Amino acid sequence: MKILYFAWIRERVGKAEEELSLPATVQTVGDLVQWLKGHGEEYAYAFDNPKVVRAAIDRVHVKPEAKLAGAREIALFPPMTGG
Amino acid sequence: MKILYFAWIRERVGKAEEELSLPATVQTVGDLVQWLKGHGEEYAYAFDNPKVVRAAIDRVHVKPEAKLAGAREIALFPPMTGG
Amino acid sequence: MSVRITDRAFDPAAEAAALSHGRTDIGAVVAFSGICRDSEDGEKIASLTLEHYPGMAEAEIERHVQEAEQRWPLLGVRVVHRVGRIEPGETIVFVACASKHRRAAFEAAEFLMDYLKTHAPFWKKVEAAGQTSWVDAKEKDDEAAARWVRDPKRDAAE
Amino acid sequence: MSVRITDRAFDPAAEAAALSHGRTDIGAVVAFSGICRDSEDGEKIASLTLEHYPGMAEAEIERHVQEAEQRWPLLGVRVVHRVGRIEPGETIVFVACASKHRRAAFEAAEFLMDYLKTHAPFWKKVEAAGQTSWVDAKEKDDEAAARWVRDPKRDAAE
Repeated sequence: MKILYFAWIRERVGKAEEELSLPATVQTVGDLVQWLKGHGEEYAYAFDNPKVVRAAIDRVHVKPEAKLAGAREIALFPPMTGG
Repeated sequence: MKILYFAWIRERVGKAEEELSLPATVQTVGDLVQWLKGHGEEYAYAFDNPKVVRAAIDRVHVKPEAKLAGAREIALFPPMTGG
Repeated sequence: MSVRITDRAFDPAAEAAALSHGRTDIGAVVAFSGICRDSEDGEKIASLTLEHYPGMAEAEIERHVQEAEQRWPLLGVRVVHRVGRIEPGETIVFVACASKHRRAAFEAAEFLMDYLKTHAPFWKKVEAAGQTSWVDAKEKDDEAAARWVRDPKRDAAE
Repeated sequence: MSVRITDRAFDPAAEAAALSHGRTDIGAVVAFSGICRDSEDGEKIASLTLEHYPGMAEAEIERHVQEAEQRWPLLGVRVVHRVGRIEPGETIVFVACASKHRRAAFEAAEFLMDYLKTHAPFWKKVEAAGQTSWVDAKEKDDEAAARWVRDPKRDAAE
């Protein structure tokens, strides 16, 4: 699965994107964030507060309950501050 | 008293401004409009419907009840359509 | 504040640029342009002619700009209003408000436009199908202006 | 509709002019410019750097422009958003909406700005006093965007 990171989540993880093989137990965006949190020190730092993490599946905003099945690209990022 | 007319009130009266000596009974803007209405055929036409006549005394919007005493310049015009 | 009444065509883009040029304290500019359309209710418009009350028109706009400056934290206001003959595609009125944040700039610009429409002494005559006629005041413009009234007693005279 | 993301400085006045140039059906244009200020909460700002999610940023803006076009009778919409390094005085975002009448143009422009702030995938980093830090999302921006929600079920996923 292709995972993208943006802004300070990207900086904390230390990379802009990566390919990850997710275990079958990771079914939703919320599951993914929890799983990444236990993936190493930099991930623990990046996903310290899952409540502020926003997500998009295939470039469409989704809630933590959203299923990952069929996704090509998952993006995780902090609240947006454009405009 | 200097009286100014604008837009279709000016066109109906047939002049943009005039000096008029008002009788003592004409105390308010409403009195003035009623008095002008009886001032001749063109005035009767211009002030046919006093409800749509707007007024300014010395370049400040006023209501029909406004007193004329002390005024230098009275303007009568239809509802504004600028902008 | 800059308030200008002119009988010449003007460039709203240049007016907007002038408002924030060289400034680094402004975070938001809202610029409104009111443009002469070529038709109204399906009827072709050849031109508009705007009449105004010289002296009062400027004073009335300035008074409303001052009220906007009291109600919102503005960093600049620019108003230009055409008079005389105006052809389709030309700008009739331009209002721009600058502020630190966007909400104040949006609200002040809309407030000024609503008040200009109903309180500034301008009158439009339209030339269509070879005939000229005065434009009727719109009730919805009065309603739009009424949204901004804060003190019914103070505004009762307007 | 024209939506553009660029890493170069651009001229908002020219963008506004392009929207109504040669058109005689447009009666109202509302143009918003969001400009990089030189200070925030009393602290001097040296620059902003904007990061975005390429592909999704354009798609998200276009989706909101389409929603605006469904909600208001618009005759043209133009959005430009900067990315990369931006200095004080430069325009970060430009939104212009054209319509026959002013109310639609004002509302659509404010709607688009409120949604851009909270839904378009852009992130601001600020360089001030020699340090860089990511800008926190503002609760009042969420509240501003929430004003426009019509169908809570449809918008629940956003």
